[in-house]
Amino acid sequence: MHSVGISLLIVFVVLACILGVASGLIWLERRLLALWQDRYGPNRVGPFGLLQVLADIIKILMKEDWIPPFADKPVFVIAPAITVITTLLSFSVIVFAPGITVVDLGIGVLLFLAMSSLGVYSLVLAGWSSDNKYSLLGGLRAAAQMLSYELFVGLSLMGVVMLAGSFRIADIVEAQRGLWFCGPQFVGFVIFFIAGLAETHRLPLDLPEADNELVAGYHSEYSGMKFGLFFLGEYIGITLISAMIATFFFGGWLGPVLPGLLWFIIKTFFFICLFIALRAALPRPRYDQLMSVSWKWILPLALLNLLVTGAILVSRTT
Amino acid sequence: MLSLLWLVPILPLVGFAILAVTAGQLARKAVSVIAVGAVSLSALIAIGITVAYTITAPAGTVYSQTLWQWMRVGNFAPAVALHLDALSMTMMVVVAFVSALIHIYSTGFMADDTGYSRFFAYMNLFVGAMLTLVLADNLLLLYLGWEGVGLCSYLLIGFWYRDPDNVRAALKAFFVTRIGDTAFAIGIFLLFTSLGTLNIPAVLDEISTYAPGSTLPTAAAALLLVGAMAKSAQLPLQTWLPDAMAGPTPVSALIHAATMVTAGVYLIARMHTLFVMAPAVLLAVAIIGAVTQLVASFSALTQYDIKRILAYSTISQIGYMFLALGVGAWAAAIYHFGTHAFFKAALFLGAGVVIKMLDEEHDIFKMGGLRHRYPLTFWAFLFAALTLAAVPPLTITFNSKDLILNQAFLSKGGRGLWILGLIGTFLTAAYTFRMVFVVFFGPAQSRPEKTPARSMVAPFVVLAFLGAIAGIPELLTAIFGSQNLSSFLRSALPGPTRDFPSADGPWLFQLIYVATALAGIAVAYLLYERAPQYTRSVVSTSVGSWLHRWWFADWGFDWLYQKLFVGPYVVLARINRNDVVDLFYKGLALISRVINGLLSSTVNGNVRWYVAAVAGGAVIVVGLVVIL
Amino acid sequence: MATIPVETGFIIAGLLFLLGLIGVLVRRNIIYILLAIEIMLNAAGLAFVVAGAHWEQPDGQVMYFFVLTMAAAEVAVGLSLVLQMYHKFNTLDANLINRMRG
Amino acid sequence: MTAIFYISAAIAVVATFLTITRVNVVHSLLYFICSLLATGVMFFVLGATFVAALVVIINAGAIMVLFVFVIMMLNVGPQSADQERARLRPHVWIGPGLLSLLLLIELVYSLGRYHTGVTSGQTVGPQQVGTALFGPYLLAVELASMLLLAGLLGAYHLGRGVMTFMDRKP
Repeated sequence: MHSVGISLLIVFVVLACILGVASGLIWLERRLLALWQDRYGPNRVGPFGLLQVLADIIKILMKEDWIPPFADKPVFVIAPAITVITTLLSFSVIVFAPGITVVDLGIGVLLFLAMSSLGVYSLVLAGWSSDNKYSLLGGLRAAAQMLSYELFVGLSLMGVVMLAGSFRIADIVEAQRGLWFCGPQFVGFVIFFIAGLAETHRLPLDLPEADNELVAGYHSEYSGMKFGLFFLGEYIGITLISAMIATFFFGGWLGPVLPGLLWFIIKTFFFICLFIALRAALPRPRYDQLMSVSWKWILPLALLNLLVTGAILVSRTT
Repeated sequence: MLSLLWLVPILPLVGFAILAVTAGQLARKAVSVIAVGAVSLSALIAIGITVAYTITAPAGTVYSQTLWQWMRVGNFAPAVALHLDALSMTMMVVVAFVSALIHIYSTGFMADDTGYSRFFAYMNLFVGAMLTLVLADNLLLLYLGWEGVGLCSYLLIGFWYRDPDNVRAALKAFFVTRIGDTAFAIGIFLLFTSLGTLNIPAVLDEISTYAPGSTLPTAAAALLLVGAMAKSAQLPLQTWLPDAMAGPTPVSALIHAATMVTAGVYLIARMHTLFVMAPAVLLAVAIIGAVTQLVASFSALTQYDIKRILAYSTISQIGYMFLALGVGAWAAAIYHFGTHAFFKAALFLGAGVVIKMLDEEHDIFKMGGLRHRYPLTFWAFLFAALTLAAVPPLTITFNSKDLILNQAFLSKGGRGLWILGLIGTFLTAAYTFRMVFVVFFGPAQSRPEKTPARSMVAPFVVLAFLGAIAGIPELLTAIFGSQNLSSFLRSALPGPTRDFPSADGPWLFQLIYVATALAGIAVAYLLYERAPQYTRSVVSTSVGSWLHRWWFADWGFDWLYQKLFVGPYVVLARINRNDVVDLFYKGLALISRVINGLLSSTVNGNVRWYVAAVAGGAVIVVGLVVIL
Repeated sequence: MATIPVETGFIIAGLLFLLGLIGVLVRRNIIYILLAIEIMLNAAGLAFVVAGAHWEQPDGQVMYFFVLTMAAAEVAVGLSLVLQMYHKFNTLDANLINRMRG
Repeated sequence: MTAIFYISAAIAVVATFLTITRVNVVHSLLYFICSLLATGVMFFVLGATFVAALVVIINAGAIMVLFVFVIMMLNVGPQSADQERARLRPHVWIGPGLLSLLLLIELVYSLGRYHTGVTSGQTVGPQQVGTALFGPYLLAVELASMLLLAGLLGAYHLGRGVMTFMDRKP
């Protein structure tokens, strides 16, 4: 009973933190973008505009929950929930610090992959159920893009799994005690980063929504809290990918002097900021470029990385 | 030199292969060079072999050359082997030489024909097959050559296949000879099953251990005789040969006069031991020969197509050869074959020249007076005709036929045959000179402009000359009793059974024959040159016209066969059109069609139907598993 | 982890399989047929995994892995065919494209 | 944990049943995905963790997305649902239902005669599966890769014409 109590406690704390972080990110992103773009950003509501988030949440919750009459209602409703659910579920396997985790699963990495692959449905179904050609196009793009890049998420992680010899996330972090995997798996890291960008459909790889081409892509018809869920899902996704990068390639909680949890948070925030910086810095590629890069460059590169890693491992063990 | 023997049949076959593969793509000159070259080379080698053979005869007078083993089925292992003895050598050299000359002639005769290359391909194939037949060491290889020449005969009779009549003639030749071929094949099977070998010397050795007149030799000889009869156009299977004149004239000369039709004679001569073991069959051979020559002579007397006259003449002369074989004068038969090959080929070639010059005119009564226009042709033709009529002063071949008659007279109970032969001699002279007088004498019916090509006249003259002098060796015997063809052939064939009791005998008989022949010529002169009105008056009487029509229509054989075989066959076929046996197969077809319908209705392209079938099957199978 | 009777696992697999079979038999839309085939494949895989779990051996999972491979290949080709079919016949009804008559 | 197995089994069966009865293709697909997830849970409970993850990643996450993708490409709209509804009259269920019922009865009957035992409940992890795959099943893995290659080429070849056709469409 005791352990169940602790688990429950962890679950709720993690949930609260993540939701808080995700909503905080809205403010952070806007402020950072403003900084990089040499303007102010939100600064009216509360100190440094910190309460802007609250105001936004109130606005979103108060909005009429409108469902277009031509939409496929049940699917339309489910779609935004999926993205939040899957990303949140992925957090369940993350080890924030030794012992601080929802569930220490033997197939932690696989669960993360499974959830990220299920996340596609959110976009695809949203695009389909809206019964709107822009949404449909956004959904189609999302399906193709995420199906492709999901593969590289998995492939790039396999090198890490090979080095660690386990799918358990705690083991993977422990295996980086001497050397972070961003060294030996640098290629894997780069691929994972790009693929993560695509998986969270963040700028510059936000082609499923691409405002100036597809209005707002798959969520054109969404408003109110349903839109809010997509919004939230996106920020949770950023946090998840950042946390995963920190865990898989940068030693997770490992670090000198400071406590593990703090190290983890620092690393995660660094990557979150990197994500936001990318949004500020890079233009959006064309859709066909995105796809051809994925199959013609990243896939061979990921396979080569796997092959070399495997060869080195084999040569070392024999 | 003898070791080059294999080249003799192979060279024409190589020529055929080249011509067949190039399929008319070669220039005419190239075709001529290949075809004539192959056969001429073959003939030269054959002559060389003959010389080598006569100078130093191989041990046992037989030279055999095994090329390869044909096949091996159980203990049956026929070899592709060549057998050279006096008999096959005589045949080989005559065939090769005549073939070469006729090939040369054909380059002129066929010069404008569209099927030039095809013609020479067939001709080369024929020569190859004929030489295979002649040189074969076992009956199977002989049969291969036998069928090969039959095929070529068919192809060449129907060479101008655009005319349905030619095709019909070709088919007739094919079908009629097929009867004989079938009998021949059965004979071969019989010999093989009884003796276990098809090697000819071995067969003959085996067969000589049987009692004369016992069943096996008689049956085998009879079957072989049927084959020979069909091939050599002997009564009653002679009907195809006159129609076979539909082919080009060189074909008639080569295949249907000089070589292929004498294959029957050759077969009987080659298997002579077998026939000696079957006296009844041998007697039949003699009678068939005698009757055939007489019947064919009468028919020849009435024809007006120059080639048909020659065709009947061929039948008749082969009849003489059969007569000779029948009375045991083997050497005489082969001797007559040799001279006949020369003079008959010459006559055909001469006829070909005339036909060609008169624009495909075959009717002798539309010719006439040609001796002034074509003197060389006339003289050569006259020589050949005299040879055929067996008149001594100008030609020396007379005694090839006379030998036969002598032997017939001497054989037991052969007086009747002798008389028939003598009548034949008279008729031969009559119809031959009827042709000569009508074609070359009398008033000219037309004024032909063309002159024959040298390549056509030269072989013709050579052949006529050879025909005329072919009797020299035999004449020398008669005068000096020295080495000659008959005794040469005796190394392969048994000699005459009897001889004249006194030395004066031959001369007396010689006189009778010459007188008969001269009488024939005189009658022909009288009736066709001097007083044609007598002919007309004879023919205009009812008996005369009836006989004329009867003989003209080949003694009604075609009519008889039409009524006897073709008609009933057609009627039977019509009755049996929906025949009883077919009902069974139709039923089978119906059942399979119904099953097919059922099955194909299951394969309807409907996926769900298939799945349902699979599921149903699963229910049944699992059910069975559960129950059992 | 749960211990359940192997027969129960098989019966569940069988139920799923039969539902898939009914789907194939009843539906005429070719996408449904492909979907139902997926159901059947998955059910067969379940039976393998149950058996593997009984013997505590990886072989059941290995078989499921192969079933999955096959399903992936089948779906790739099958869906391409569906696209072609829609392109050519402008219908998804499997009954209307039975041109392959015997 | 046993209860979880039975609950997910029930979910799987119900979801599968709904899969084959719905008239809207996407709804059917969603039910099937649900069924797959339930199967994944069953696998997990049975101790087959690797396959449990595979079901979700590949079957639910990739193969089914392909289905959705194709449905979206074909733009199967509401009229298709009406068509389906028209086709699914009650009588079409009778034959297949009976057939399947028969099979089920046979299956239950034949299974009822044996008592093989229970599942062990032991986890057979990815490592063991991987060792088996690249040990005794190496040839089969190679063949599977060949099969995938064939599928890839086939899909590429078949899809090419359609894609150009789609491009031409205004």
